[in-house]
Amino acid sequence: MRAAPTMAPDDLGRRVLAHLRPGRDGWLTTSLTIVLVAVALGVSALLLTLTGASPSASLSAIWTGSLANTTGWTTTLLNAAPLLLVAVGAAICASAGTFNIGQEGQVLIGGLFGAWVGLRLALPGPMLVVVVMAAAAVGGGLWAALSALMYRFRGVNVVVSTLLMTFLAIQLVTFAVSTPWLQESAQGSSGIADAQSNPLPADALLGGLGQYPSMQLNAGLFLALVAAVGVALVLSRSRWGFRVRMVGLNPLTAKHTGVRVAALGGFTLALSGAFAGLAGGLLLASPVSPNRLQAGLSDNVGWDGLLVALVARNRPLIAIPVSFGFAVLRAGGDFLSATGVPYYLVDIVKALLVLAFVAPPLLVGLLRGRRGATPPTPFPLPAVPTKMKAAV
Amino acid sequence: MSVLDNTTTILASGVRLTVPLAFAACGEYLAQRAGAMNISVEAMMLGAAFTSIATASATGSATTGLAVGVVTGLVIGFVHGNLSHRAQINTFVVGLVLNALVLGLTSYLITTQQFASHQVGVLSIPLLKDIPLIGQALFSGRWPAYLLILLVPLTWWLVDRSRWGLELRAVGENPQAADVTGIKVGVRRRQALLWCGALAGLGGAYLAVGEVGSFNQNMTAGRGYIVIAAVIFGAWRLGRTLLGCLVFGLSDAMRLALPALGVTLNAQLLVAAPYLLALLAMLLFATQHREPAALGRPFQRGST
Amino acid sequence: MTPTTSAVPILELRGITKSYGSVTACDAVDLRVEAGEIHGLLGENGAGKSSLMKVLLGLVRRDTGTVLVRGEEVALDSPQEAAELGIGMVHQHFSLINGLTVWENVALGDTGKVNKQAVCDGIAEVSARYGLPVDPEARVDALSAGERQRVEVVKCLRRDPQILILDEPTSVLTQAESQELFAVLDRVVANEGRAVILISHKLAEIAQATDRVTVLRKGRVAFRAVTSDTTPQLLARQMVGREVSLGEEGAALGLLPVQQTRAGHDGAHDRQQAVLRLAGLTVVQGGVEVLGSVDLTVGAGEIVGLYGVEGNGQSILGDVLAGLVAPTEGTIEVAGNRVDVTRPGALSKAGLGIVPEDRHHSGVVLDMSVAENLTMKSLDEVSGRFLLRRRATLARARRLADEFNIVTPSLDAPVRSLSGGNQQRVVLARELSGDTRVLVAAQPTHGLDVGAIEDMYARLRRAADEGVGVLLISTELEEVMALASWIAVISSGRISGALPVSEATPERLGMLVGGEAA
Amino acid sequence: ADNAATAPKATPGASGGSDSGSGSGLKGPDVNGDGKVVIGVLSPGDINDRGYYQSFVDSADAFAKEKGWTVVKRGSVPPSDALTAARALCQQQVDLVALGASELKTAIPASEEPVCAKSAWYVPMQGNIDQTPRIVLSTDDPNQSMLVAGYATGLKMKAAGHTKAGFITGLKADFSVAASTAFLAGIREVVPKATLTTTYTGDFNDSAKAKEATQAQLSQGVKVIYPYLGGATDASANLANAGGALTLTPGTDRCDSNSPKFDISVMFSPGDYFRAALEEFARHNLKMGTTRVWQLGVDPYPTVKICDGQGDEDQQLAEFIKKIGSKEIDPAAEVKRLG
Ligand SMILES: Nc1ncnc2c1ncn2[C@@H]1O[C@H](COP(=O)(O)OP(=O)(O)OP(=O)(O)O)[C@@H](O)[C@H]1O
Ligand SMILES: Nc1ncnc2c1ncn2[C@@H]1O[C@H](COP(=O)(O)OP(=O)(O)OP(=O)(O)O)[C@@H](O)[C@H]1O
Ligand SMILES: [Mg+2]
Ligand SMILES: [Mg+2]
Repeated sequence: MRAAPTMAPDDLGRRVLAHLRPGRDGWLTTSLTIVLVAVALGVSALLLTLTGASPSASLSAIWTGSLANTTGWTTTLLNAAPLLLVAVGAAICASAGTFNIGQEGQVLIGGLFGAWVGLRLALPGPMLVVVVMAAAAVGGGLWAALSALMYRFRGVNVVVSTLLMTFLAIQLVTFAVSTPWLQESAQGSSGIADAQSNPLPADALLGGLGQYPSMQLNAGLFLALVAAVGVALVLSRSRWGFRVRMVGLNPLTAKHTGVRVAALGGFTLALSGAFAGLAGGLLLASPVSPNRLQAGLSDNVGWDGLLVALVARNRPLIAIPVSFGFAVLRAGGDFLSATGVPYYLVDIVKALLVLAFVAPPLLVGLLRGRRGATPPTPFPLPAVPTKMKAAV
Repeated sequence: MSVLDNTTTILASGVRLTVPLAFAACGEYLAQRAGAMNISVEAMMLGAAFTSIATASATGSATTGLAVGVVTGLVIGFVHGNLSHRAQINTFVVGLVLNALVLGLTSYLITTQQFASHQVGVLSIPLLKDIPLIGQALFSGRWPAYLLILLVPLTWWLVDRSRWGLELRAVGENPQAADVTGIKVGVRRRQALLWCGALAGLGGAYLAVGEVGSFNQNMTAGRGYIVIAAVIFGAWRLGRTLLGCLVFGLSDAMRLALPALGVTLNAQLLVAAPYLLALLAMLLFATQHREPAALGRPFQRGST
Repeated sequence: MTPTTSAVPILELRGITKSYGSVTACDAVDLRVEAGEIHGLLGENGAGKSSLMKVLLGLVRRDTGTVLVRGEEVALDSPQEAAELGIGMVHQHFSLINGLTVWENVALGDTGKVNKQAVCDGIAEVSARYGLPVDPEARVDALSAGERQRVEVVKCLRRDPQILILDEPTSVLTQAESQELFAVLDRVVANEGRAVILISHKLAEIAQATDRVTVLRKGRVAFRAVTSDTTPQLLARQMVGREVSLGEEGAALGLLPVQQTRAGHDGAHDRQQAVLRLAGLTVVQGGVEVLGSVDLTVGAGEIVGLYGVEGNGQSILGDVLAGLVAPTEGTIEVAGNRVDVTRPGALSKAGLGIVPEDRHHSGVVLDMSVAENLTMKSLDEVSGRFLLRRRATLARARRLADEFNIVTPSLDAPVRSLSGGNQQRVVLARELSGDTRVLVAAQPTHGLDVGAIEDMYARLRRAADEGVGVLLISTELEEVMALASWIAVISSGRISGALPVSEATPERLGMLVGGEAA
Repeated sequence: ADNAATAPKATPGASGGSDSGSGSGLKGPDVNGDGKVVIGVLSPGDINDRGYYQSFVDSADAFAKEKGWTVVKRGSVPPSDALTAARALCQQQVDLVALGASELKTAIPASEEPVCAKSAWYVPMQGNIDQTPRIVLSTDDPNQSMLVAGYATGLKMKAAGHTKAGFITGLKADFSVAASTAFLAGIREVVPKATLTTTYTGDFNDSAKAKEATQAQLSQGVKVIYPYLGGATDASANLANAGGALTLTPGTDRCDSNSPKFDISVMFSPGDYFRAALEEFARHNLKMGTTRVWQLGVDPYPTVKICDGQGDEDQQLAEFIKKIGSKEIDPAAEVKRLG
């Protein structure tokens, strides 16, 4: 028997740090980030002032809502888990060179499958929650797999199909919750059912520690963190991950060395859908949520999760802090809008801050490019898979 | 009413629903031919819808509103172009952020103001408008709709006949090669986005000051994405793209008119029809669906 | 043809320096080109030839130095500016755009209105004047390599450039096509007083086609002379900076007449010990038979050359043997066992290694490390059931890197950062590692410099000596003659004949290439 | 408005009866005792729609202004976000959490959580909500108002000799289907052979589509159009005006409006109920754990008003309303019979 591979921790640590340590242009980037964030905050402050709100109070509301106390922390972590799951999924298929932008739909379909199973299957105790989460993952996975199949057999561009499938998913779920498929049962003769499912039975909910509003941690966060670390390890350390990366970087060479390129590429796309679906299951089965399927279940988690992955440049470990940052904005934003600031403003602030964080490395590159050096590495948009020659 | 009358009504309604899509689709088509997968059309349309009504309300002139709507689209196209084809920020990030930003801004601004209703005038063409079946649909619209007669051929000419368009197509197919030929890839893509912004802005403004006469929150309701679906449905050809818009417009018109004709149907799934049709078109006509080879890919000099 | 040395050269570069980050591609380069001459530019891979030309074309901005065109200093900030000054270039890597037609490609880079008729007329005129037939209506993706090259040249000439730059134009051309091209170039300079800068690795071409020559080494001008005053040996020495054994290796550089090769291998053609047997291999793509019933046998320890002009099915055969394309019909046997080619990686598991024609395309993963590239085919040896073992990976990579003299800053460096020659060594090392019984080398020396070619030949020979059967797919006649003991000729996707090298003459092979029996 | 008579009443359809009165007792304005009164409003819709959703915040604003209270409001809250939004409100130390419509009922569990321990809860209901001791429910029977809206429409149609009416709404959902059914039943009380065309545009805010649906109905000779919509209401009503069709309001009194012009105001707006609840709240009289049922014909709201009643239309309508109030007419049965 072979000895277990020594996972030299120092080595791993070094690599993680290498990602985090400011590089050649690090300090410039950092200072530019600070400047841009300040600008974004300045613009936001201006808008806030125009609405008659106080910028400092708003900032402190964001702080209060997201980090200042255990309730804030709980809310932030609750928001972070599904974002992280989506981002990790996006990172997997990006590593294989496929660009999935349909997470919003995959999250919803995950929720649809999870709700269906959770409401129709009478399973005892904790079995049910496992089955619900599995069904959610399968749902999201299948939805993404449709795109993979369309690419495989008809060469349909994955970006395009995942985008279109998102809108199909939204309509499908809207339809499902307003028809006998999943609409809540109306009580009595004049009781009118809303366009949502019944709440899941208590058995179908994820277990957690603590009770909101004190610190409440549930299995979702654990799941997401394990997924992030696990996927990071699998991608960088495992044979499978090695093959995935090969497919992403040069599918022909990968094929030559014996990788089933088409199958693996399609599988990673499905897998990324499965992670998004799992996020949908999480939104559905989180102990601190309505536990119903609704058309708005995904609540931009898919889009935001995709942004997390893009900002983290598709590295699962980096996605942990980034998803946390997004979660702070989501949680703080919710709180801010509860102070009377229009929620739209919160959206605007979020959008400006995303730009402020994403732009600097590229702007630095642009500045360097002006001075004649190697142009910046473009934002890591994995190649949109084109029809790969005759070879695949 | 006779079948003929009903058909006339549905056709007219379909054309009205098509026009804003068609404007924006011309723009998106051109942008995608340049390789710029622009998902901020929604932002362009919505932003323009808002500013056009705001301007019309302030100046009392719907036409001025329309013009300001076009400018709004241009500004959004300018921002998108510079962020994603100069600063090289991932174009999808930019698109998502811009869509959120504009939805947020317009939704917020509408809470601060009440706007009076304004609409541009109808221009009926004598004689032609009396042609049975299509006369009403095609020859008695709001006047800016006739701009399509100008803009569609212009877009076609720009893409297929002008030097600028030749360079655009080169940029959309193979930016590296275009670059060594001396074409400024980023510049062309940014220009394409400006054109897209202007036309999407026109579409959005037309929706507001042409069709509806007022603005309400998120009034474009995803038309930007339908426009993208139309370009895909149209296999990156202008004629088919516009056909796609017409199909989507007409199917909506049918959906909205059939209940009045006594046909009951559940409309919910039909809302998804454009996306489904676009997917089906890609699946069924896969071989003819040749997207611009560099669609959605950033260009970086020196990378291959 | 003698260069007219006028007081004012048509082009003069003074002290051009260009660095990419820490790499100095051009270091104070001076270059003088006269009207009416073909000026050869030589240098190893990465010597800075392309970079210098890109500066000249306004594609990259020089750090320092001046450019004078007809005695006047020019800025050269954009390709348009260069075009206005009459500088045109045929790029090393094709710059045609697949989705467009020939005439549209030709019209690209012009200014003013697009006038199809005028463009087509221009094409027709240039075609007629220089004997370069092209179909303006054809879509570029339907053209062969040679036709594309022709389109590139036409495109460039139609602009009526005073200075025409060709960056390795012949690397994809057959000898006959190259000759045609040189004839065109002669006409260009002789009758019309233009200047041509010709970049090539093939010394024979330089010797034949150019009037004067400049050699770059590591970004600096190492040598300049009137071509007729030099010898290929001298040029080779200047390029590499040391003595080169211009034996058979020179053949690939087009230096020497074909020699009859070493005995030893000749005739030692042991058909009993076939390690690779292709039988009835047929590939049909898009209704066209691109490979027709190919039968070929390679014995252990022998080098079989598959010679033919580009575009006759070699690429597709290479793809089949790399496992990228499944044959429509036919069988492949490696070391006596029939291989199920539909299973990914089956060929390489069976002991077939391949150095593909385009290493960037299917040979290496540019953004993975040297170590990863070296071990990607033998993951079993460097990993447990699930996880990779880094130490084993590095150890194996270290061994191969040492054995194959791979020069790399570190085993963790991405292959992208290696020079072309070293990238090729990485591929070779990986493909020869493990239990390799057959090595397929497709155009193994394409784009390599003299030193690298020398090394490649030695390694192929050594592999054969160690009992590996080598199938050398090449478009270079001299290369095949120098290395192989048997030569099979491929023409229009079929093997038109095979003969031992002792019986092979350029004439006979030429007839086979033409599809005639010899 | 003193409607205490009907106050503690079992939730229609709520199983197992209600625990009315067993709740946490009377709640006064400064529930949390921090010296100020803050009302927090969550609305699922656009709070600037000049209609249904806006009316809710408008009443809150107006009432708060009178009393010197503060209102914190958030519109367009998706049901999936209601719970979080409600929690965030509670953290702001609001004294009363008010939901703008029953779609946001997913927020109710927050009322049981410690964050919201010091807040009163006001929840409008359309069935399907269980009474808990920590919330006050407010409900009406949509059958009543829609039946009467239909009746008023019927009167107008009969006078003009019309038989075709139209109903335009967004999504096809239980509530919109029920509303159109009851509306038709009401029309048929007066014009037995009347027909109703119901069009679902797919989006309550897509004005262009609402207009096209309106246009399609007009061209089929529909003479009454009920734009049962959100942001798209005005666009549809304007076109109906131009087409000479009668129009009704979806919830608020807009008889004063000129552009668009409405002929019948159907008033079941949550704002009116809410105002009444706020008055009780101000009087320390809002009792958690109870359900306030709003009866047409008994309470001032819901009700229906014909904007310019001709002849005895107003009187006939008043009589009909009265009959419903006195239970002489059972709306549910009527809807079943005629819808
Ligand atoms: N875009 C670039 N960024 C960084 N370094 C570059 C770039 N292009 C070229 N170089 C470097 O400049 C040097 C000169 O490259 P160049 O392409 O001019 O060589 P060359 O003489 O044309 O070689 P070859 O014969 O292989 O074509 C090389 O060492 C290469 O590493
Ligand atoms: N963008 C780049 N950044 C860094 N190094 C580069 C870049 N482009 C090329 N190089 C380096 O330039 C050297 C030679 O460049 P070139 O592109 O001419 O490649 P080659 O494969 O050696 O030659 P050929 O193009 O003739 O096949 C190599 O070392 C390569 O790694
Ligand atoms: Mg070169
Ligand atoms: Mg208080």
